[in-house]
Amino acid sequence: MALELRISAIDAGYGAVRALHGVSIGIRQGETVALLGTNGNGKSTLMKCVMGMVRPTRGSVSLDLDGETHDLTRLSTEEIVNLGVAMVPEGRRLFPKLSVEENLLLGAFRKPARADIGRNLAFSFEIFPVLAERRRQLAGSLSGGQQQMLAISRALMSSPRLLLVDEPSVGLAPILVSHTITKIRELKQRYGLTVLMAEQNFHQAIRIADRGYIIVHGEIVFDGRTVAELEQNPLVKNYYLGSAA
Amino acid sequence: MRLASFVLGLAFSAAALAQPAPVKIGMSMPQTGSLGAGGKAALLALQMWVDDVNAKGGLLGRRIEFIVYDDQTNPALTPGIYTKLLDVDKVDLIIAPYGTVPTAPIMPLVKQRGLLLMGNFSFQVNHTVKHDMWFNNSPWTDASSWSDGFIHIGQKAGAKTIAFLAADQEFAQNLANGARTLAKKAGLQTVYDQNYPPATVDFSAMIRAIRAARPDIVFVMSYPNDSVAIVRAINEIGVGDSVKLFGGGMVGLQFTPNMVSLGSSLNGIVNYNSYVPGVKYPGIEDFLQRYAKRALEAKVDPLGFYLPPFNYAIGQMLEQAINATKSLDHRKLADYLHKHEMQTIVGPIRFGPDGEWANPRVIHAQFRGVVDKDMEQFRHPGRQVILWPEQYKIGEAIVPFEKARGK
Amino acid sequence: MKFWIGVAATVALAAGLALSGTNEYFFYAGYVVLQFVVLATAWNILGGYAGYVNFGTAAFFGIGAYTAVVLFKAVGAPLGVQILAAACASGLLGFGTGLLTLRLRGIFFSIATVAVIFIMHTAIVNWRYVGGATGVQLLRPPAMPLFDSYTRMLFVVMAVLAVAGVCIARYIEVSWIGRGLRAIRDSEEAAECSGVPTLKLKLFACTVSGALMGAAGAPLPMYMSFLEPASSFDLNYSVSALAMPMIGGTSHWLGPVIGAILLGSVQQIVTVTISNEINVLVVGVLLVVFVVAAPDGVLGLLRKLKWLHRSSR
Amino acid sequence: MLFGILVGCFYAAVSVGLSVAFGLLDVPHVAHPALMVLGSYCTYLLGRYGWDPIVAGIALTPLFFLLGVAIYRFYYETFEKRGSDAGVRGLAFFFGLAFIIEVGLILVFGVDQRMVEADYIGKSLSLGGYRIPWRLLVAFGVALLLTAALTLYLSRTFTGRAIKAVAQDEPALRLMGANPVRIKQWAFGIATAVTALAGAMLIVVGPVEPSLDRVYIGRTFCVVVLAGLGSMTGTLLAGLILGVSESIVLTLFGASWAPAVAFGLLLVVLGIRPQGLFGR
Repeated sequence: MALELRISAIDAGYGAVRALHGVSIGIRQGETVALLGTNGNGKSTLMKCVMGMVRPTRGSVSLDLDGETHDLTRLSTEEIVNLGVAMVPEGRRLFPKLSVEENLLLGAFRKPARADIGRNLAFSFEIFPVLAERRRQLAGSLSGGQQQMLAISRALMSSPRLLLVDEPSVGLAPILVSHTITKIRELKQRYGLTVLMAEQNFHQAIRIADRGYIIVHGEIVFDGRTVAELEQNPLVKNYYLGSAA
Repeated sequence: MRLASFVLGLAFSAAALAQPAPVKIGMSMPQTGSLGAGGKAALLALQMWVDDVNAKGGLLGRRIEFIVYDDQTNPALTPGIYTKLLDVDKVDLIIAPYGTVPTAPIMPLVKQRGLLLMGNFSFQVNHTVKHDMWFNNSPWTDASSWSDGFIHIGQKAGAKTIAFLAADQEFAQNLANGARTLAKKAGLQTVYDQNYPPATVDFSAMIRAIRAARPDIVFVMSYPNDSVAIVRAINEIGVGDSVKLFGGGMVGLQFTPNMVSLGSSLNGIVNYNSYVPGVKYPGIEDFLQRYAKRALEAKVDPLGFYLPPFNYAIGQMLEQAINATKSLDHRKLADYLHKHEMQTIVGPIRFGPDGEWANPRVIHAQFRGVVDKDMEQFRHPGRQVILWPEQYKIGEAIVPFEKARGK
Repeated sequence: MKFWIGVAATVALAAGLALSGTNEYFFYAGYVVLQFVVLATAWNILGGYAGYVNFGTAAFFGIGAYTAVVLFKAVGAPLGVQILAAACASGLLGFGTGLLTLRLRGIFFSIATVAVIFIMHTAIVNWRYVGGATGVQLLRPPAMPLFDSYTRMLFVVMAVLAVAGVCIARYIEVSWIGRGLRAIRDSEEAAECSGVPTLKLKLFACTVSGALMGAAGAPLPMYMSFLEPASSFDLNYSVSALAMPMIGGTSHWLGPVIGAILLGSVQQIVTVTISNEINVLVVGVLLVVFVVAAPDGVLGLLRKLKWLHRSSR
Repeated sequence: MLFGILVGCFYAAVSVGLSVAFGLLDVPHVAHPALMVLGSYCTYLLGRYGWDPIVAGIALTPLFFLLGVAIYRFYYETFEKRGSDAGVRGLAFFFGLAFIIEVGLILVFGVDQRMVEADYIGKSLSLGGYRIPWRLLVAFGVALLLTAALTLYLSRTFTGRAIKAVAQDEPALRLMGANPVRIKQWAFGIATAVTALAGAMLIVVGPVEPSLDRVYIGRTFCVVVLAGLGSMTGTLLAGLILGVSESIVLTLFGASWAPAVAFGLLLVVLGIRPQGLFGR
């Protein structure tokens, strides 16, 4: 049961725009890693590189899984998902015209997940009871917080081993952010998930992170091996803890 | 090498000089679009005439060259096609396309240029233009020539009321208007009158309404697709026991594929026709036998009773007039056609001043004893019993309708 | 400047041809081709510039033709008046259609315009004054003194309409209206956000396009001396009006002109040469080949050639 | 009224394929009615060897499925993959395809209308003096079964749900581990397979000729748009609305107004509620 994601020295971008410059990060089994940085610094691009939605122009993305190494830059998004990697995309990307239940069931599209549907569904409804109440409702009619819950649950329906969460806090009221982060922690503990979470809300992120990276203008500027290291970093102080303070 | 080809070319042109230039006859014929099926069968008959004449040595000693274009049943195309025929192909004679709609746009052109035009199963197309060099081959003239037979048969059977069902398209509406006037004159009371749009899928509702109105006669003016659907609907729903006579102006029941596939459900229907077996015209049986062979190869209507003989007759009339006047002059030919009775495989034809037949003879015949899935049965007299006109009459109508259906 | 010389030359050429002894058939065929130039140009104003695919060409064309018939029958109006009135009527129809449907996007708009054809068709079928389903036969007045035949005159009239249509389309293309329409085509939201009055522009394009189509239809009853609804509201007009700019190229006013002349001539030639089912096939095959192999039409191909030519040097 | 319902169900049956292709996949599939007429002719061909039309229609579905897959593959490679402007050019492509099918049929079969024979054609069911044609009842039954089967398929299977989702957000569907192109290809295959059956219905209900597709472009799109895109039950209801309103107009105003009112209905719906009557 070994899992390790290794990203080394990748460049990536959209057309002429370079969003990432020589980024290297790694995540091992059972870790929760935070990817910290404000808007537009390349967090989402990095996530998309892992999912095969953006192809790096240089460098490698590889996933070691139970002794086998998979080169993710050669695989399609579907194939990566089938390896057991799931992402909660930025902006949630639900299917607004399908019901809550249909959205969840679509999450279990990958073959290995289909056997676990009953268990995963029950679990989703247990941690997010509101989804059970609204299972017949259209996803598009849910509130922002509920949509985030649905997006997370939907990703979990695929019984992932590595979960990528892109900006879970965006567009949510502070109380909901805190709630969502707590739930992610709960999930992680129950499932033994490995989590990579991109977030700009530093305070919330470090509540559950084991360690983290800080990314600025498409470059990793700091590799914090512990939460404490992160909190001590001057950059963090400047950017997040408020130089104003 | 060059010299050789030059000599060869010279030899050819010498041969061409020795042979008189062909007589060019041109027309456009709907080969696609709504009139395409009929048009192809009609064209085959004309082609047969051309072959026959050429085998006999041509017209005035000259071969016939037959130039045909497809107008796709689209009236917007025919003016262009006919000018092409006249000005580019330089044809000597022209024949009108099958049907009223493709013919109408060329009437002013023909009149303006003073050309002879042989009409082809159109309906009252010369009515407004009044061209005196127009000669139609159809056995009907105006709407009354079409419907008075049917109404006459109905009255003889003691009918007092009538129902109309008409397609909302050019030809059927013309007919319907004529029939309405005629029915009023005959003192028939109209109990139901419905126009239906093109591409109606199901007639059940209308047939049911007719049934509820309990008419004595049902006069139907329909287009091929609709005719088939209507026959099916009356078969399924029934028109009720009040109806003595059903049919009249259903286009499409003359076409072989339809007759074969409708089979026994045709029984009892009295419908117009141009020719049915049993009418003794000189030469028609021979023509139909030869036609049947070629139709099989050409994949067109295999029996060919409705249009082909009358198209062959167009050729015969031209042939007769040209041979008599020894000329291709349109005015002379037209004068001849006006003055003389033409002898054709559809009987003698004499033209009235408007270029329609002086004595229209639309046949009304009743389907009887028709069985399913048999084409050959229609070649024999008796499957369509002629009730009208008097001179060809074979029997009396069996009434009421349901009884005639053998049910 | 070059453009206006071209305009003058075209009109002069048309008039010169009509007054010369050229074969009559040329004018019949030429009339049809020119009519398609007008239709394709008109279609392109809305379809090419703004990206709104109008399937209702037949409706506007047919209404134009029937407006002319009504005026001719009622008051014997001269051809010029008929054309003007037809343009007004179809423009009005375009405006109405626009009001009702321009909030629809993509294929919904297209379907709505198909519906307009059927509704107009049915309305005319039920209107006995213009002959209903039967159609109406008309006796055209004698041609104007200069011309040998009425068709020659109609040919010149259609040439003038075509040139006028192209001028209008070109004006729209190069003016701020065209820029606005292109912005709508590329992204309607973005256009709206940057202050383009999208609804007004679309309504304008719809009205002008409809009016031109109506004007193209107005001389038809005189051309045929006959008019009936089934062929006037024929879906083929819609398909041709769409296929021609696609084949020629939709981004430039020259595209529909090239497409119309190309496809229109091919149709005319095929009608009198192959002359059977296959001529119906031509439009279909050409359309498919062009949209698949040359998405930017003939103009796109030419541009590519030029570019290749330049880059090889 | 009853006939309106029966005919309405028939309209629904001929529209469900389009409801999938256009409603769910956003493919501007104007060649749908042409494929349907092609199905009718194939049914007719098999009918000449003594096949029952319904059986023939069902037997044709695998073949049409493959045809649909091929058409979509081509459409995808030439238009969707290139991205921009797929709508306009795709529309033109399908129009051209419809033309080619139509003319192909004319070349092979000629312009004559064709029909099939079966025990249930030309007979009717008597219900207390009321006679209902069997062919409409058969069409009615098949329509109901077809709609029910498709509804179940779309809501109960993984592929079905993916088909419903694919047009809403393709990248998100990839994140579910499904390949949107494969899903669309599969769905288009199903839509085309259903079309074969609809073609069989068409020739059961009445005679067929090659240019019949033009009439059905209007009717099928009308039903699909009325239904609200991609809703199967909506398609059934919209078919019923069209059938019933046509029959009401037919009895009240005369048959010649029927087509305009049906399209008027469509325009009004598009103007007021573009998402359709039963859309979400």
